Amino acid sequence: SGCGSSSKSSKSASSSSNNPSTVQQIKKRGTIRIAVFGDLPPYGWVNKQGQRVGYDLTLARQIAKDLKVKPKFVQVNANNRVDALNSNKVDLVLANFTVTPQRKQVIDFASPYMKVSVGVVSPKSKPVTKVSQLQNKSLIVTKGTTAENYFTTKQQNVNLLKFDSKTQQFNALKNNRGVALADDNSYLYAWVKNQPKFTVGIKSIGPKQYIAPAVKKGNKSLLNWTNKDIKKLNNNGFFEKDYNSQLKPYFGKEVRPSDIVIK
Amino acid sequence: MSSWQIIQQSLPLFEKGFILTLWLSFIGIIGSIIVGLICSLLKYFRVPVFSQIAAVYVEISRNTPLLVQLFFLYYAFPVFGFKLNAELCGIVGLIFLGGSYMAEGFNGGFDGVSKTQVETGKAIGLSRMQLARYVVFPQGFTLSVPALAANIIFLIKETSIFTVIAIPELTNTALDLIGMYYRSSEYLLVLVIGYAIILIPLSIILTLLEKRVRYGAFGN
Amino acid sequence: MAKQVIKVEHLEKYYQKDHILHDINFSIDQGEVVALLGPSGSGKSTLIRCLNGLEPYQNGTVSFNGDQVVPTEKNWQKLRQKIGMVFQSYDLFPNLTVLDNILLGPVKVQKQSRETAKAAAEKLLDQVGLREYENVYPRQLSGGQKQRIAIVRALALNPELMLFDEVTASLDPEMVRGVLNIISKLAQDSDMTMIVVTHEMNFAQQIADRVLFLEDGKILEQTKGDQFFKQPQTDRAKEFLESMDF
Amino acid sequence: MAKQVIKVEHLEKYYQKDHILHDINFSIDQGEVVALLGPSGSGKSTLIRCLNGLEPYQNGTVSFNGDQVVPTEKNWQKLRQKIGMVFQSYDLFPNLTVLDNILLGPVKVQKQSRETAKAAAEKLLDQVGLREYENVYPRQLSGGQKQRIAIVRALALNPELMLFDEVTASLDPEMVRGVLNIISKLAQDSDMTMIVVTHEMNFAQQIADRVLFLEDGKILEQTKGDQFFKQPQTDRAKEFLESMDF
Amino acid sequence: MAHSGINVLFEGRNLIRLFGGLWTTVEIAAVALVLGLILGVILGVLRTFPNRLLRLVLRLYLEFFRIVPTVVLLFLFYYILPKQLGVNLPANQVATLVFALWTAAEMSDIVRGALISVPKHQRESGMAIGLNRLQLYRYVLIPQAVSLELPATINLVTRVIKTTSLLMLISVMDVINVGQQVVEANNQKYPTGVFWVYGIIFVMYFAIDYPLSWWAKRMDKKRLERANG
Ligand SMILES: Nc1ncnc2c1ncn2[C@@H]1O[C@H](COP(=O)(O)OP(=O)(O)OP(=O)(O)O)[C@@H](O)[C@H]1O
Ligand SMILES: Nc1ncnc2c1ncn2[C@@H]1O[C@H](COP(=O)(O)OP(=O)(O)OP(=O)(O)O)[C@@H](O)[C@H]1O
Ligand SMILES: [Mg+2]
Ligand SMILES: [Mg+2]
Repeated sequence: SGCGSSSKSSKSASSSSNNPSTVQQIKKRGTIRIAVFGDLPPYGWVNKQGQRVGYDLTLARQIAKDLKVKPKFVQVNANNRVDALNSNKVDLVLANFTVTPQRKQVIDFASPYMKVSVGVVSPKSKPVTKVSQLQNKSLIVTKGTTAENYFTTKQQNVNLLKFDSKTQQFNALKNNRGVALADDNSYLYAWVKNQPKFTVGIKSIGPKQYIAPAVKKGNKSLLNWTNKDIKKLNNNGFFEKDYNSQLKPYFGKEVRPSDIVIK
Repeated sequence: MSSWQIIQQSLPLFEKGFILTLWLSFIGIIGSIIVGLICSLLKYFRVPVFSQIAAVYVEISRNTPLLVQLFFLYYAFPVFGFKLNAELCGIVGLIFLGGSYMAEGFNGGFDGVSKTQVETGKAIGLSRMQLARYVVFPQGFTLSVPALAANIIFLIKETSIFTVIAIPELTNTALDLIGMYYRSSEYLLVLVIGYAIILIPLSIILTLLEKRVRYGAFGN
Repeated sequence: MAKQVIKVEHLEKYYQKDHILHDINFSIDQGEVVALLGPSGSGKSTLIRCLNGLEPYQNGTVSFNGDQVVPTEKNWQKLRQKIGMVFQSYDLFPNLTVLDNILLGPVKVQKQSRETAKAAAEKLLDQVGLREYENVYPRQLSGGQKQRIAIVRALALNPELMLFDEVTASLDPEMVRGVLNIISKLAQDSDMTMIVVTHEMNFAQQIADRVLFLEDGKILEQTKGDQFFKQPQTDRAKEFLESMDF
Repeated sequence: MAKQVIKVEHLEKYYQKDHILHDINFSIDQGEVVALLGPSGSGKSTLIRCLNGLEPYQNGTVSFNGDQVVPTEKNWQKLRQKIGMVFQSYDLFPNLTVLDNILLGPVKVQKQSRETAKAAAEKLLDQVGLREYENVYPRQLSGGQKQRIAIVRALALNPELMLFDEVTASLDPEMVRGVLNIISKLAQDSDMTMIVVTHEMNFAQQIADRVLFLEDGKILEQTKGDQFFKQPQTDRAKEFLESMDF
Repeated sequence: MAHSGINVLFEGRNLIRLFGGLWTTVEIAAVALVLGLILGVILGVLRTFPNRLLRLVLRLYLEFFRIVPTVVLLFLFYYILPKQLGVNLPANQVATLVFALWTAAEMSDIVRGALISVPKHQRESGMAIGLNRLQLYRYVLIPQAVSLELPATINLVTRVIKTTSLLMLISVMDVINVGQQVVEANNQKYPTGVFWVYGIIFVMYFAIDYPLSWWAKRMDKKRLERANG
C-alpha cells in the first residue's frame, strides 16, 4: 500500500548516495557518531570525572583516530542500538553488540573483535548453576540483549524481568528482584569482581558468540573500511593492549585474554 | 515478514500488556481517589497535624516526576531493606502521584462552591458538618468532576512510565519487542492503537458524564 | 415596654486595616421594622452580617433578647436559627428541590419532624403563591420566584428577627414588586422584627417604623420612618434621598 | 423633512427555532430620541443588537442613511463606526487605561492621529467630569464612572446613531443619576439620534420623543413620548407602566 | 553506612555532572516551552475561529497529543520520523521538538478556554467600536485571556519540566541518565549511593517545580477571592 511504498523508497534512498554515514561523508563532516553504552563498566561507562571510558570506548577513539575525524558519542541502551543506526542517529555502534542472525537481517556487522557467551550470575548464598534451576523463577535481563533473546526463544518457562538499562538490571539483582541475572558473561565477570556476594554460577550457555561493530544495512563504504581497520588493529596488538588497560583490572583470575580477545 | 504478520504475531503479548495496563490503572485510580479524598477532607475539616502532613505530601508528590518516584521506590528503598515487587511499586507510585492530583481536584471543587452558598447555609443555622454534608460536598463534587476526569486520563497515561521498573505493560511490551525484533514502526503503531482503545472511549464517556453532572446540578 | 430583641453597643469592624464600622449603637424592639439606608459602600451589608455572626467584629457587643452574645462560631450557629437572613443574590441551594431547600433548616438544624415541617412549609409556600413549585429545582424558577422561596426558607425556621439585604437588587424590575409585597405584608400583618436594607425608597417609606441612616460606617441619624422621608435631620440624608429619585 | 437615519422593515429574528422578533417595522429621523420599552425578555436588547449587526437576523432589512445594509461582517464592521453602542455591563477593557479605551476606536479603526483623537477625547472627558482619570485603569473607577467612560468611548467615534441598552441597570442607585444626566444632556443639547432601552420611567419620559413598546418580540405601540406615559394606547402598556413604580 | 553513602555525590566531578545533566534538562524544557507556548497561543486563537475544518484539524492535533503518552511520543519521533519522513535530528532536538509540540497542544486548549471565557460583552464592545477581528484579538481578547490563563500555564510548565524525566529513555544525557552513570560507576564503593543519587534528583525536580506551583496556586487563590468578593 501507499505506506509501504513510501518506506521502501526512503530506504532505497538512504542506502544510495545520500547515505550520511559513508566514509566520505564522515570525513567531510569531521566527526563520526558512535553509539556506546554509558553504564556498563568496563566496556562503556562514565567514570567519576565524567569521562567516557572502557574497552569499547578505547576502540571507538582509535577508529576515529584512524579515520582522522573526531568521535562524537551517543549513549544508547541495548534495545535502541538498531534503531539508532536505522534512524541515522549514529554512524557506527560500538556497544557490545553481539552478532545474531536476526540482527544481521536489519543491520550489517563488521569483523568481530570480542568473544562472549551468555552467562548467569546469582547470589553466592543461593547459587544458580544449572538452567533447570530457573524454571518458573524470575530471571533479570536487559531488553534487547542476546541473553533476553536466548531465554525468550529457547527457555520459555523462565519468567523474565526486562529492564531498560544495565544500571537498572544490576540494581534489581542486588535487590533480589529475581533469582539470577543473565547477560554476556564478560560483563558478569567484571561485575562479580566488585560484588563478592555474587557468583557467575553458569559461565556459558547457548552458542559462543561474537561482538562486532555495526553499521547501517547497506553502508558498504563504512563497513569495508571498518573491517580493514579491525584487521590492522588486530595485527598490531591493539586489542590486547586495550584488554590489559581497560578490562584486566576488572576481571578475576578466572578470565584470560584469550577468552575475550579474538586472535 | 510483512508488517501485518509482525503485528499479528505480537498481538498476544500486547494483549497481556493491555490487560495489565488496564488493571494497574484501575487500581491506581481507585487508590488515588481514596487518598485524594482523604487528604481533601483532612484539609476541609482542618484536622490538626494530619492536614499539615497531607499538605506536605501533596506538594512533594505534585512537584516531582513519577519516574523519579518510581526509581526511588524500586531501586533506592530496597537499599534500606524496604522492598516491594514491581507491580506493587508501580501501584504505590501511581497512587502516591495520583493522590495529590485527586486531592487538588477535590479541593478545587470544594473551594469553588460560592461564598454566598456557604453563608446562606450558615445563616439557616447549619453546623460545619451539616454545611459540608448538604451544601459544600454535593456542589463541590459536581464542580470537581472535570478535574477528576482529566486526572483519570492523566494517570492512565502515566502507567507508560512503569516500563522503567520492568512491568510488562503496554509500553514495556512494545519497547521489548523493538529491542528483540527491530520492527519499531509496527510495534509503536500497535502501542498507539492500544492507548487509543483505552483512552478515546474513556474520554468520551467522561465528557458525557461531565455534561450530565453539570446539567444535573447547575442548570441555572 | 416592648421586649428588646437586639441591641448593639460600640460595635467596631475592621477589614485588615480598613475601619469599616465606627462605634455603632442601636437597639430594636420586638415587632419593630427598621430600614437601614445609606449610600453604596457605607457598610449596611457589613453591619447586618455582623448581627448574625457572618462577619466577626473587633470590638463592642451584640445582645440578643437581653443576653450578650459570646462571639464563638458555636454560639452564633445556635443563634442563627432565631435570626433569618435573605441575601441579594438568589441563594437557593441548586442541588436541592424547593421543598428540600426550605426543610433543611427545620429538619436538620431544629430537628423538627419532616411532616410537621413540611406542613408549615406548604403553608408558607401558599402565602407566596408558589405551592405548586415545591418539587422543582431552583434552576426552573425565575429570579423573583427564587427570591420568594429564599424568604420562605428563612421564615421556615420561625425566626425572631429577619434580616433582608437588598433582596430585590438583582431582580428584573417587573419582578421586584411581588417580592416587596411579600415583605410588606409580613411587616404589617405579623409581629416580625425586621431589619431591611433596600434602595427602594417608596418601599422603605411604606414599611419602616424607623430608619437608620448609615454613611462611611457611622450611623448619621436614627429617625422615625415618616419623619426621615419628609424631613431628614442631616443634609447628607437629604442629598441621598434626592439622588434616589430621578 | 428630516433625514431618516435608520429604517427597519419586516425584521424577523430567530434563535434556532425560537421566534424572537416578529415583523419589526420602524424608522428614526435624525436627531430623534426613541425610548425602547417593554418587559424583560420582550426582545429589546435583541432588537438593538440587530441594528449594529451584533446579532444576525433571518429576514427583513435594515437601512442606514437610506442605504440598505448588505449584512456581511465586513459591512457591519464599517458601519459600527457610525453607530455607537453602550451596554448594560460596564464593558471597558480592563487591560487598557481609560484614555486607551477611548482612543482604541478613533486611532486603530478610524486611523485618526493620536494627538487629534486625544484632544477630542479629553474634551469629552471634561464634559462628563472625568478628565483627571484618563490614565487610570477601569478597575479603579466606580460603576457610574465606568459607565460614563463607556459612553465617552462610544461618542469618541463621532457616531450618527447611539444605542443605549439599559446602561444604568447594574449601577448602584446613587450612581444612576449622573449617567442618566449625561444622556439627557446629550439628547437635549446635541442633535444626536438615539435609541434608549431603559427601565427608568422618569428618565424615559424626560428624554423620549417617541416610545416603541415591545412585547413578546412584537411592537405593540409606537407613541409620542408624552402621550405614552400619560395615555398609553394598549392595556398591556398601561399595566407595564403601573408595575414599574411601586 | 547509609550516612556515608551521601559522599557518592562528592566523589570526583559527580555533583557537577549531575548539575550539568540538570542543565540539559532545563535547557530542553526552556526552549520547548518558549516555542510551545508561542505556537500554543497561535493555535488557541485559531481554535476560536468559526472555520469548522480548521477547528477539527486542530482538535485532532490536540487529541493526538493528549492520548499518546509522552514516552511513546518520544519514541515515535525519535525512531519513526527519520525512517518514514527522512528528517533526522539529534536526540536533544527531537526531545525539544516533542515537548514543544506537546506543550503547544496543551497550551492551545488553555488559550482557547481563556479566550472563550473572556466575557461575551467584552468581545461585543470591541466589535461595537468597529474593531476588526485581528484588532479584537490583539487589543481586547488576548491581553485579557493571558491573565485568565496564567495559573494554568504555569501548571503546564511544571508538568513539562517533570516530564523531562523521560528524556533518559531516548539517549539524552539528562540528569537521570547522568545519575545512572554515577550509580554504576560508584557502585562498589557506595552500595547505598543509589539512594543518594536518586535522592538529589528528587530534590532538584522539587526545587524547580515547587516555587512555580506555589506561584500558580497563589494567583488562583487571588482570582477566586476576587470572583467571590
Ligand atoms: N471582604 C472585604 N474586604 C475588605 N473590604 C471590604 C470587604 N467587604 C466590604 N468591604 C468594604 O467595606 C465597606 C462597606 O461595604 P458594604 O458591603 O457593607 O457596603 P454596603 O453599604 O452594603 O454597600 P452596597 O449598598 O453597595 O451593598 C466598603 O467600603 C467595602 O469596600
Ligand atoms: N443567545 C440566546 N439564545 C436563545 N435565546 C435568547 C438568547 N438571547 C436572548 N434570548 C431570548 O430572546 C428573548 C429576548 O431577549 P432580550 O434579551 O432581547 O430581552 P430584553 O427585552 O432585552 O430583556 P431584559 O429587559 O431582561 O434585558 C428572550 O426570550 C430570551 O430568552
Ligand atoms: Mg450591600
Ligand atoms: Mg436586555
